[in-house]
Amino acid sequence: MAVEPKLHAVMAEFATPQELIDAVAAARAHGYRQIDAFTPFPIEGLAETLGFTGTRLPLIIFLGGLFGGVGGFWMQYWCAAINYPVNIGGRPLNSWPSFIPVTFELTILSAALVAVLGMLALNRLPMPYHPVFNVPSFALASRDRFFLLIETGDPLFDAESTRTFLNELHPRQVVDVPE
Amino acid sequence: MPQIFHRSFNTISKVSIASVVILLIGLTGATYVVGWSPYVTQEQIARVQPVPFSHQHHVGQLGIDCRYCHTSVETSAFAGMPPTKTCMNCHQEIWFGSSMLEPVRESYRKDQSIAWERIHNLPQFVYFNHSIHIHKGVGCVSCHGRVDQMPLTYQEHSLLMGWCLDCHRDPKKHLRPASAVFSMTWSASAEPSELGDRLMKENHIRGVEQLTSCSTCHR
Amino acid sequence: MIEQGAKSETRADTAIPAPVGQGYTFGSVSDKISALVLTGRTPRGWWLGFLFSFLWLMILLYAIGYLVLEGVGIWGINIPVAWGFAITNFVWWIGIGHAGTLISAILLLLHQQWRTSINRFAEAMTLFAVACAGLFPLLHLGRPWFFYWLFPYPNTMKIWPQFRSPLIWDVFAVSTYMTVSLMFWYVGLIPDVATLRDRARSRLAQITYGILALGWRGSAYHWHRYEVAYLILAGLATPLVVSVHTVVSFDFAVANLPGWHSTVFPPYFVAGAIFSGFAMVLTIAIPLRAVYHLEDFISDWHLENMAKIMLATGLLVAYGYFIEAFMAWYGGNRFEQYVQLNRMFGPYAVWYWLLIGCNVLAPQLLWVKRFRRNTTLLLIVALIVLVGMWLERFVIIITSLHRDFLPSSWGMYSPTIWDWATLIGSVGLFLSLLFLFVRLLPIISMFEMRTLVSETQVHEHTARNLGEE
Amino acid sequence: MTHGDPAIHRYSGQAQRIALLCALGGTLASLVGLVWNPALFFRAYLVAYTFWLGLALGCLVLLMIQYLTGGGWGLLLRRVLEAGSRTLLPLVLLFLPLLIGLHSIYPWTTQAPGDQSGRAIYLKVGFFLGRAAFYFVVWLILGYLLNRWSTDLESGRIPRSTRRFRLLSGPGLVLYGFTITFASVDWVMSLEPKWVSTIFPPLYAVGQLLTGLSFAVATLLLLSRYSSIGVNLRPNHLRDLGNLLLTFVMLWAYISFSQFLLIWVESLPEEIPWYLRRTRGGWQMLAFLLVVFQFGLPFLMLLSRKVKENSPSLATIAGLILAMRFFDLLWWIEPAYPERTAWFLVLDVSTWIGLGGFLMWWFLRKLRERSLLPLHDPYLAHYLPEAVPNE
Repeated sequence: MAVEPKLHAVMAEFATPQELIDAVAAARAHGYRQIDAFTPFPIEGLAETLGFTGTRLPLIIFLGGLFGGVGGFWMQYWCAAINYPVNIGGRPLNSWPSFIPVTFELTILSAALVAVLGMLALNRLPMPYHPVFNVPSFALASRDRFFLLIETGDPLFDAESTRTFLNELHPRQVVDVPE
Repeated sequence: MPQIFHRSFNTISKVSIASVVILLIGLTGATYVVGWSPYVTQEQIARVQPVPFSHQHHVGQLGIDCRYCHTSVETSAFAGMPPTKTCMNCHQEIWFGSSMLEPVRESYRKDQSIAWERIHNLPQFVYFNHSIHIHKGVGCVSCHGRVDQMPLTYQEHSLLMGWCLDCHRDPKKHLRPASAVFSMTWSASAEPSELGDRLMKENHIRGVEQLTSCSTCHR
Repeated sequence: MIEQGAKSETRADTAIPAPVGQGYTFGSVSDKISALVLTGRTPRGWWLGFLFSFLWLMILLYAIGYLVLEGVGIWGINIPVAWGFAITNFVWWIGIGHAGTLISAILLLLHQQWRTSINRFAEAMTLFAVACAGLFPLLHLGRPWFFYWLFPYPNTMKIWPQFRSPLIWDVFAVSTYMTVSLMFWYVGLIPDVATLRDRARSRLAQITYGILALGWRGSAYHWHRYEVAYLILAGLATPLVVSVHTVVSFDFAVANLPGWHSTVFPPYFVAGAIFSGFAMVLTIAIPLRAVYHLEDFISDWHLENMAKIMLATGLLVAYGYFIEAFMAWYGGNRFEQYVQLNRMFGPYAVWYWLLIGCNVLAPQLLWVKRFRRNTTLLLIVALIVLVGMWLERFVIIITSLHRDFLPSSWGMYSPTIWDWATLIGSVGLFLSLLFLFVRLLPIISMFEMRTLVSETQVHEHTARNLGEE
Repeated sequence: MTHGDPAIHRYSGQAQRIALLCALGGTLASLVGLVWNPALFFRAYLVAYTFWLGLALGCLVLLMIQYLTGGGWGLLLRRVLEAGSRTLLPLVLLFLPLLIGLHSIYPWTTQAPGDQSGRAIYLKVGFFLGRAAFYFVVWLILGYLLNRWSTDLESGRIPRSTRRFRLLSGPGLVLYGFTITFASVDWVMSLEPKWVSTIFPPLYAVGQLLTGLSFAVATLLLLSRYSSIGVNLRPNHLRDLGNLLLTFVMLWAYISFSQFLLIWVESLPEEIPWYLRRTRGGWQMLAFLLVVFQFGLPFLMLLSRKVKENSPSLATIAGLILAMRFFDLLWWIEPAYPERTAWFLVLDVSTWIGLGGFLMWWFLRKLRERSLLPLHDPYLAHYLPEAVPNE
């Protein structure tokens, strides 16, 4: 390539989860903030080590379920008791025990939809293109390698010193991630 | 690993998700527009008849009462189509030479009914009775519209079940005194507002629950 | 200390087996499972099996085509038995579709790590079984193309579905179950599809799996939200599973019919569903692990656990049969008593006793550990249970309907060739989908296997350190 | 043998004194009731007895379940469950007052059903007593063996394996299911002899499980507050216990609602009176409270991870459920009797406290006999490695 591509981040590759956890802790201690870690399976506590303070997802899902439940019951009540009251076998128009099953199903449906779509949205997925995929060895991030990434946007970022810092963590290798 | 997708695919993926959503909403909307449109319901579309009979002329200009032709409307489920004899009552005297009326004369000669194109057609599973509506005070115009202004007859309303229910759920607004049932021009706005309530009581009109019970119309 | 503790255990059965075979690494787990999909060569056995299933699927399509042309009159149903094979098959399939989400969700919440080996294909099985199940009530409608009338939407008739009817509850329960199961399965697949994307060599595979993976890159932030969502989804799916067969049982129990209106139906149907669901998981797992040599992932211990669950739920089902008969006798409702006696000794008695043999007697073999460890026997028991659970629904439906309150309205039911064709065809649909799944997607969750490997390694590591001290 | 730290002895000694005081006070009040209105007393006694028997049997069943499923929660709760199951022995003797009051409790003892139903054969005093004897023999054998083996395991008389426990627990659960079915019909369902519900025995059994579980959880958390139970309760332990409670609360609600819905929808003359009696004349208030405090509130609270991981709040929820179990049984039993005097509630509660005080005194005595964790269980190292004693 004629033009040197712009740098997105610098990335270090590790062989074991423990090395990565230690490296993340070291990077945090060093003062880096715009960092990310990539692992082939979820590692308990890693996000917290990165400085992730927790997700609003449970609250959003709860609200989704609440909406589904209240909305579901109201829909049935409105249909059966307000909009078109039909006498079926002498049962009350507001047959609330009979409305429970559908209310329940809609609570679950709504909460589950919010859970999945909310998770994807908060993760900004789908994102088929991402700079990290430019790194050839990143294909192993979904197999058995663990990556620590420090973005150029970080206030402390300096291509040279950050590379040196990462090299001191004894990774398998340190690579540049082009935009 | 080389990138599998070009940078632009991030945008493309978002746009395609959004367009699927918009498309689904659009399709639903389109289904509604088509489903309620005259294309499906046939409302407001005048139909070609063997003889271009004009209600506007006969009712509006000449002032013939509905019952002159639709004789059984007060006593039976069907309003009844007039036999050719009814036409000939007048048309053997006037316009007897008109070529337009030749099918009428031919029908009379051959003793064969005219094959009118039916306008108001309800499904077989609906039990509709004209006489009960007339006697409870529902005017012809409520369902058939201003036939006195129709050169060629068309269906004024959709005749969808929802349209029937509009009235069955709140019949009060559509009631008129017995004297005005066959009037094309009577208007409730000139009457006292409690007329509906009075007619409901006088005509013994049952509650909404019975008027909207399934078996009232589907027997 | 732990080493000593392990030695002091005199009996082998007190040790908890590892959920994954010894000596695996993150890499080898991923390689072995993804190789089943990414290999260029399709095994001949797969083709044979798929063609066979596909033929049966064609039978289904033919039967449906004829049904749409002619109407439900081609089936054996009539008054008084208006619910014949279609509803039997529906309840049978939806019951089978319960194990997948149960394994995934409930066992996830209970930290049962052995689920990891079987949850993926059990979930897939659920989806395909629910697809088969959903077919039958639709076909039974008579005019299936008007199925959307069952949903509440502003329509030209200005009327709404009858929310007091369990048949409408069914619509909501089954469609919710289908949607949630599909999402649960897909969410579980995302990281694995990303692995396939990264390991695929052909451009087509890269693009296909790449689209499905949504650009998953395994960021720790993503994993965090992913796990939260996955756990909550499991928490939501658990009561959902129970509710679905409960609602199916309401289809019967809400009807004022002797033999149907019984308050024990909800839990008893749920137990039956799990019973048949695990039977189906075993029926698939045993040949699958033999063909693909997955003994390290699906060990005898996994099979034994499933056998135990089958035994437990089988006992609950037996309890259901018993309590119905007992209460009929105790309660003294003459109609109830008659239906019970008619089931046992009436014209369909053969089927009743056959179902008792299949569902009550056969699973009792599983009390014995030696039998639980015998895969051939386990497969046979599972197949017997599948037949038995189909018979159960058949007997419940037919015997309660064929004797009306008035003897003048009594009748008999006999299925036609079209009934059989639809049943067999639905099996074809199920198997075809399953074969496609086995060929195209990872049948075992790779990222969860990696987690297990990680835990095993940590465990071995600490054990070694402690031993050295 | 020394068990735990001395604090447990000090506090449980105090608790025992309180229990004895409760026993005395409650019994005195109940005796006044017995003299004043024997029929009312016997009904109150049935309510109290049903509750405390449910606690003992719930503990017994959970004991068997935890042997079969494994898991850390089983090891944590085991001693409490064992001691709880050992209250079965005094409960056998405490069954006798019911026999004295049989005629004022069960209407079928005075007027036979007299129809073609099985009831006419089933509900006979002699048969009833024979069945009761059978149930108690089965339960006592199960409780005895599980407790006996547990001490044997501790003292090393039997191999360090839970094999025999598991071999007994499987068939033991089947036997429990079988006996509790008839016991629930005999003792509670037959109060209204014409009423039949096939889900009632499972509902009764789930109620017992919920009683046993909420009692065990509350007790364990109280114990851990005042003394060392041999292991520090970590958030994941508390979460497991909370989720278990949540599961059983939901199970109870599910089965209760299923029965209600199916009977309500059908509205059959032989079924619906059971609910009609329990939803008017003030009973609807109790029904409402049951829905809110035995399901709604605990359910919502237990959804939250924070609540589950907080020991005091979890203990409070467990205690609330336990108390509501009593009112649930009250709601089942009392409305069966049409005539009622205003003081029945006082008598119900005092009998409940009197009987409970004595049984809790017994329970605490039994609890002190063993270490609070099963230290010789072979799974301890797997589930609670930090609790393994340094030898």
